[in-house]
Amino acid sequence: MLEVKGLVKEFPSVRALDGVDLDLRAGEVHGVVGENGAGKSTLMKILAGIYQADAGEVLLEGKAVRFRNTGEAIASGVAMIHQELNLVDELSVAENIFLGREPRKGPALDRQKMSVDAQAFLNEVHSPFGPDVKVGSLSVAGKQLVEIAKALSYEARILIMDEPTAVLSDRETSALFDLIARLKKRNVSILYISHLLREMMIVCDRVTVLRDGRLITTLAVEDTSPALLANLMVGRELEDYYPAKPPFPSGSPALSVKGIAVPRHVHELSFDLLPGEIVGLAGLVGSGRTEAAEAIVGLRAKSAGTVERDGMPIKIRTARDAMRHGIAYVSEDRKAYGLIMQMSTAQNVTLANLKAYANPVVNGAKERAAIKGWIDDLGVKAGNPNAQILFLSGGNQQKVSVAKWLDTKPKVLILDEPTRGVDVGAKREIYNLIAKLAAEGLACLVISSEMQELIGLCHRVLVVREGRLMGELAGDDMTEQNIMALAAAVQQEAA
Amino acid sequence: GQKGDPVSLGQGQPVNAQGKKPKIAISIPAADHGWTAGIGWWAEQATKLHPECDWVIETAQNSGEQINDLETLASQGIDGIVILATESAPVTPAAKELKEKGIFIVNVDRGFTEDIADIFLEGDNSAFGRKSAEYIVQKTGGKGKVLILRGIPSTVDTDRYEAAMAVFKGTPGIQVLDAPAGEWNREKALNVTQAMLAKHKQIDVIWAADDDMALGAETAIKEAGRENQIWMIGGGGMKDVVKRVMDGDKMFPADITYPPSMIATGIHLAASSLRDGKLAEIKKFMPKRIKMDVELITPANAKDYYFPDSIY
Amino acid sequence: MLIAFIVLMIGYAIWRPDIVLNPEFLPRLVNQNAAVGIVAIFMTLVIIGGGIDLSVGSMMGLTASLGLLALNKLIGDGTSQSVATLAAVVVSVAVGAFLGAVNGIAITWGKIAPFIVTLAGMAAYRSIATVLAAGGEIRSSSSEVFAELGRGGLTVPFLVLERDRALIITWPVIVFFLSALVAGFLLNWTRYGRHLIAVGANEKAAIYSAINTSKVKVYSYVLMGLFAGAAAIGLAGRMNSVSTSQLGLYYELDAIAAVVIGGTSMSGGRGRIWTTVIGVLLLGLITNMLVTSGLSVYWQGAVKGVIILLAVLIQRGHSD
Amino acid sequence: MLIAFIVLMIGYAIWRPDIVLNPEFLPRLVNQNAAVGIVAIFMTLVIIGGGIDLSVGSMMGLTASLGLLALNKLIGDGTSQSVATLAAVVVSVAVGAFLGAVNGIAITWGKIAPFIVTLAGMAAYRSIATVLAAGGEIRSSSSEVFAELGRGGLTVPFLVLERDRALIITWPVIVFFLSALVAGFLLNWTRYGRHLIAVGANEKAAIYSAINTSKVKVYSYVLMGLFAGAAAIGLAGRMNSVSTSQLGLYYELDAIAAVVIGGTSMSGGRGRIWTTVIGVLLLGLITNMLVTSGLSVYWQGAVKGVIILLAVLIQRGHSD
Ligand SMILES: Nc1ncnc2c1ncn2[C@@H]1O[C@H](COP(=O)(O)OP(=O)(O)OP(=O)(O)O)[C@@H](O)[C@H]1O
Ligand SMILES: Nc1ncnc2c1ncn2[C@@H]1O[C@H](COP(=O)(O)OP(=O)(O)OP(=O)(O)O)[C@@H](O)[C@H]1O
Ligand SMILES: [Mg+2]
Ligand SMILES: [Mg+2]
Repeated sequence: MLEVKGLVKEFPSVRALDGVDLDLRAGEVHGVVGENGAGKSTLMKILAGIYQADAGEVLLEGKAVRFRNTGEAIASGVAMIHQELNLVDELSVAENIFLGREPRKGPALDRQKMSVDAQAFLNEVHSPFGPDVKVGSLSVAGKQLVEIAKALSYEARILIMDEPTAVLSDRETSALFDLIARLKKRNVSILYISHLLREMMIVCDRVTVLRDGRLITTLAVEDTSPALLANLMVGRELEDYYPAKPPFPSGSPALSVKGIAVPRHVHELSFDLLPGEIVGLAGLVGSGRTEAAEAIVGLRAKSAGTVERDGMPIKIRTARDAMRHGIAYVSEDRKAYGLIMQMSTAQNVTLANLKAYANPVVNGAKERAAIKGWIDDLGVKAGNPNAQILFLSGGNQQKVSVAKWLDTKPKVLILDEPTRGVDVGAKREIYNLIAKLAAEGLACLVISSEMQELIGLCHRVLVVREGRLMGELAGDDMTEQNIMALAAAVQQEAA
Repeated sequence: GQKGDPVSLGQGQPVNAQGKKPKIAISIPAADHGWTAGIGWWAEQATKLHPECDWVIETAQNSGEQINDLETLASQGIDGIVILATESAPVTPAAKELKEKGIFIVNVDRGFTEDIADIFLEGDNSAFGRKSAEYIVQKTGGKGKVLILRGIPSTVDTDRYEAAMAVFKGTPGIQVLDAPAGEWNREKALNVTQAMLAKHKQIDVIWAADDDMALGAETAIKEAGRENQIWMIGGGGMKDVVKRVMDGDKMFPADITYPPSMIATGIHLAASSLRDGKLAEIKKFMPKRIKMDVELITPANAKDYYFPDSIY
Repeated sequence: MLIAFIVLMIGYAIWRPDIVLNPEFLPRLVNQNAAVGIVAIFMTLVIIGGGIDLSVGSMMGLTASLGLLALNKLIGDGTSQSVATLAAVVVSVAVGAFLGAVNGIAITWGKIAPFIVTLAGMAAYRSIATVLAAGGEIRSSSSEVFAELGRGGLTVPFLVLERDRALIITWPVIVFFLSALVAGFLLNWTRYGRHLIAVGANEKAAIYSAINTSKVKVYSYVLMGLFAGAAAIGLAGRMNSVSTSQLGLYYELDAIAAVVIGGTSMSGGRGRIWTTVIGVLLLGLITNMLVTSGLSVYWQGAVKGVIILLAVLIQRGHSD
Repeated sequence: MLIAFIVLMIGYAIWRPDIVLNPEFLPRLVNQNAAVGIVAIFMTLVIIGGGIDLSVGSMMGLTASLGLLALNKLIGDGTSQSVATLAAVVVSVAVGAFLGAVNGIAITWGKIAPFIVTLAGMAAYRSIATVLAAGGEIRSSSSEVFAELGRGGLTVPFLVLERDRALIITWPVIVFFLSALVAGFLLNWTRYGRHLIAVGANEKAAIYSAINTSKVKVYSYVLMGLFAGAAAIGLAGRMNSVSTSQLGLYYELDAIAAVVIGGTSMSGGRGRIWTTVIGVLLLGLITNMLVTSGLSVYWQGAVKGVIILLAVLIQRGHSD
């Protein structure tokens, strides 16, 4: 179907691809894994006509092809779901799906047809929203569903999925897997990238492992396991995935949230965070976890409720107030809120805590030292830390947005999807860091749609549904079934 | 000005048996340089002399805005209007429509392209250029290097420039070095003159299309330390320049009248024609066309043209 | 800006019913602002596409000059006034479209910032116009037909005004409304509109969606130039002449001001046509009020500034 | 733009060595463009912060007018010229900073688009200035000391020019360079600079990063006003008078043009100070070339447009 031979791609700072081979069979789901910055997205972007390879060739059904732009790729039946959302916020969902191919009646748009057709694709991805809402009003997760629907709408023979599930919770994910199964039946070939190795086992027929832009191997799923893949990616033995949980803390809460509410999103949410405690916040996408967090740190107006630090009621109107009280929030949407893409990697790391390095004059040496520290601790692959962070791979960007807040040395840390798009090795580094900081007394709230992560990392998990606290799970009760049951309001025959 | 506010001065209150208090509009170019500012100032002064009429003064950035003003002013019911056109031809059709509405029109300085004004106080930009040029020829004995400072491309500028050039061309001994634009602006004229002084080792005279630019040039010349080699003639009768002439300043031996006070004359004519409702009779002897002489100001007659409290 | 406009209008009507309630008032207001309105409407498209056109005012001076030269030449050769007038319109519009294309190509193909390209155009086009008339004005030699371009139009039946004149909806006004319809249709009901928004909002996404972004941009400048040419020849008709140094002067600024006051963001990707139309009329209304207010001209700028801010605030008070 | 500037400079020097190789040439060029240069430098900061200031030209007219009125008042009351001159400077600078704060607060606290706020300011400030002198001139009654603000400065030792005058680096030039240093330092070496870039690049992300975006923006407008006040009083000194209708007229446009030609993007978040300085000098050089070229004034605009585009292209040819 599709064959890649000795593909090479150079960027100013790095050689992203260094002679990669890959072959994709008809109707196959072919997984691609690798560390952040291994070259996965670059490879896919070449196949989709966004980048041109410096060397090597791509054969489509035996014929050599060289797409000069996405148009040509699409014309040859290759469509891509981008890791970084590429949608027009100002346009509706339907308009985004059909952008560039809008159905027409005479000279005018056929809005009717556009909505109807769009709805069909939205149904395929079990979208909760309709075709006529503005994309700008959707959450990251919602936008991701639109990206998928858009790629579907090209009805391509080869569909590239670059970390489609990174921003989805299990429910949307399983819907996506059903979809993939249906596509296979239609004999569509799929290139599937993900850092959630368990997914690979479920959806893929074969998996290709990249490391530092080189092909390591391609295996049939039967012959592999998450652990094996992880080791191949990193190139060494990874000992157990989650760190030992710090001793269960006691004492008075570092943060108490009392009945906060955000219109339409959060209702009467209350909980405590003890120093040294790691608490998970689980829920489906759209359950209002982000809104709750944003309300706590003053990024969203709350209609009710109070926040206490070390038992003292505090007023938080802006993120600055929160920071003054030692509360930090890592946004789930690194592109829109987390990072400043025009700035360099280095400048992003110190942006929130700049006072420490520039008061008012920048202390270059001190700043560089801190930046180097974080880049090493989190293993950020940044060829040149003074280059625009835009050019970092997705996962490496994510690491920076975490580092940026850890650098403020908070007492209370709220992480919203902290390991979204981060590779296994780096995830461990982040987990270890969180555990270490917790052991030193940091109170930590982790919002995640990856239940394994919550179970492996947290002392206890709070589950929210439609902005309401449905329950709390700790110890052995922390199971995917229990969390799902609370989050999705299904009858608890399991328990 | 404030006088014009028809509400504060209850419009149409009878001032005499003949009828109502006449309402007269004044449409002039916006004060975007010294001379036009002078126009505005003299207009204000003149309206103050004639409380027997209601006055509305409006200024326009360009001819498009001015024809809009004319329409709008007419729409509120006026008996007469004094117009100093930003540009002649473009304003003519709009003025014609006022005429058709039966509004009494006094046209000052720049004439319409059709004979529609009841009174035309004609300024003569060609004479401005010609007379100042002739003065240069006469004072230099017909030989010397002349630098020209133009305004902004427009009929006024072109008329003055071409009339002057005609004279210089007719005088073999006169060499026109350059004719850059000072844009009626003192700072621009200063910069341009500095460039010219660097380019030309010898300049005898500077012909400036108005006094503002002449003053800008003066600063440049003084900074270059060449005040003993160059003299100038501008025009417009700006008080600072007239004063210099009066004091026998070597750099300003003479000036050309083109006083913005001409608007006041127009306003006076309009008021006296309309105030007693005797327009018909007055028209019998009032000339349709009055040509304002453009005169040479010399130390001898300078005091007659010096208005210390004018802003221009 | 609709609410702000209405509020201002009502206030004005209460203050000066004699002026505002006159059936001629609104038509005149629209007529006076038709040319800048046409420019503002297509400026809206250019800005939505992430561009800007500073050259349009000078461009108008040039297109109208060439149109008028063509008119005079033809009449000189004994062509009928109507044909010559038609020719003048065609020339002005065609030259406008051409110059628009020049701008658009320099921006897309030459990869130079729109601001710089059109800044250069602003200087160049005006200069060429003044060259054509040696710094003066060009007078039309067709005082009847050509002048009708500015004055003439469609007569409103059965409505007789003082001095029993009929109320005329002038050609510029008609073109103004047509422009609004055309631009509104393009923006909201065609592929082109979607693509323009996409290009202005997120060019990368547009490219990934296989949209020919250059084409989309160039068209927006061509439309701008084309209709600017129409507006320009209308103005020339109204004045039955062209002052090369003044026709269209600062129209780009007035237009951009109207667009922004209409709520369209300078950063592209978002904007509406009808709010621009209101923006134009609002600014026109403010000017009109100031002229009839009899307020000292020196104070008018200050008052204008304040009213603009008030209008925006009034608007906000209601729009959200 | 450095390469483009140098290329143009060399070309000019070859063409007119008599003018360019004169030791006075460069100092004069800089002096003539010092005021607009100062404005352009702080306009760069405002634009990097995602804003724009259209009011600065009018603001200059107003600050200089008030400065001069203060001067004359004090001298009238028998204060010494030096003290009065100092007072004039202080007034102009203070008023500038104040008006800048007004702009900034209306934008941040009033939540009105910078374009609209400063457009209103443009109308209002100029108008108030003209009220002060009926649109005319305010003449300084200190012909010695005050005029030195424009002419005077530091003398370059051992260098004697024709007609044995000394070469003087004027105060405006000194302030121009100081501005470049201050702005460059702020932008590249302070927390404020980082925050300004962050705000301009992605305000939402800046807010999420606990940056006080309003404060950052207001400061940029205050700096703009403050230095505009300084530039304005320098100009007033150079003319030893203020033409209320002319001082600073269109400086905002010249400044923005220089900023953009210097390669700073209008969309904010990116920009450099030194390229703006070059942009200013480049435009000044072009004007100077045109004036000395002896080319008909009608043609100068066309040539200017072409040279600007060429300069940008030359630059691109080398910068990537
Ligand atoms: N446009 C670009 N310019 C410069 N360098 C780039 C660019 N795009 C990618 N790179 C570099 O190429 C390398 C591979 O990037 P790529 O995005 O392919 O990694 P990835 O495998 O997709 O990582 P992730 O799992 O985090 O998405 C990285 O080091 C990245 O910094
Ligand atoms: N910026 C926004 N503007 C408008 N609506 C939003 C925005 N962000 C999220 N929403 C909506 O609010 C609801 C909550 O979305 P959100 O994704 O933040 O919840 P969540 O529980 O945090 O899910 P996630 O797993 O993505 O964190 C969703 O319906 C989403 O569409
Ligand atoms: Mg990737
Ligand atoms: Mg969320």
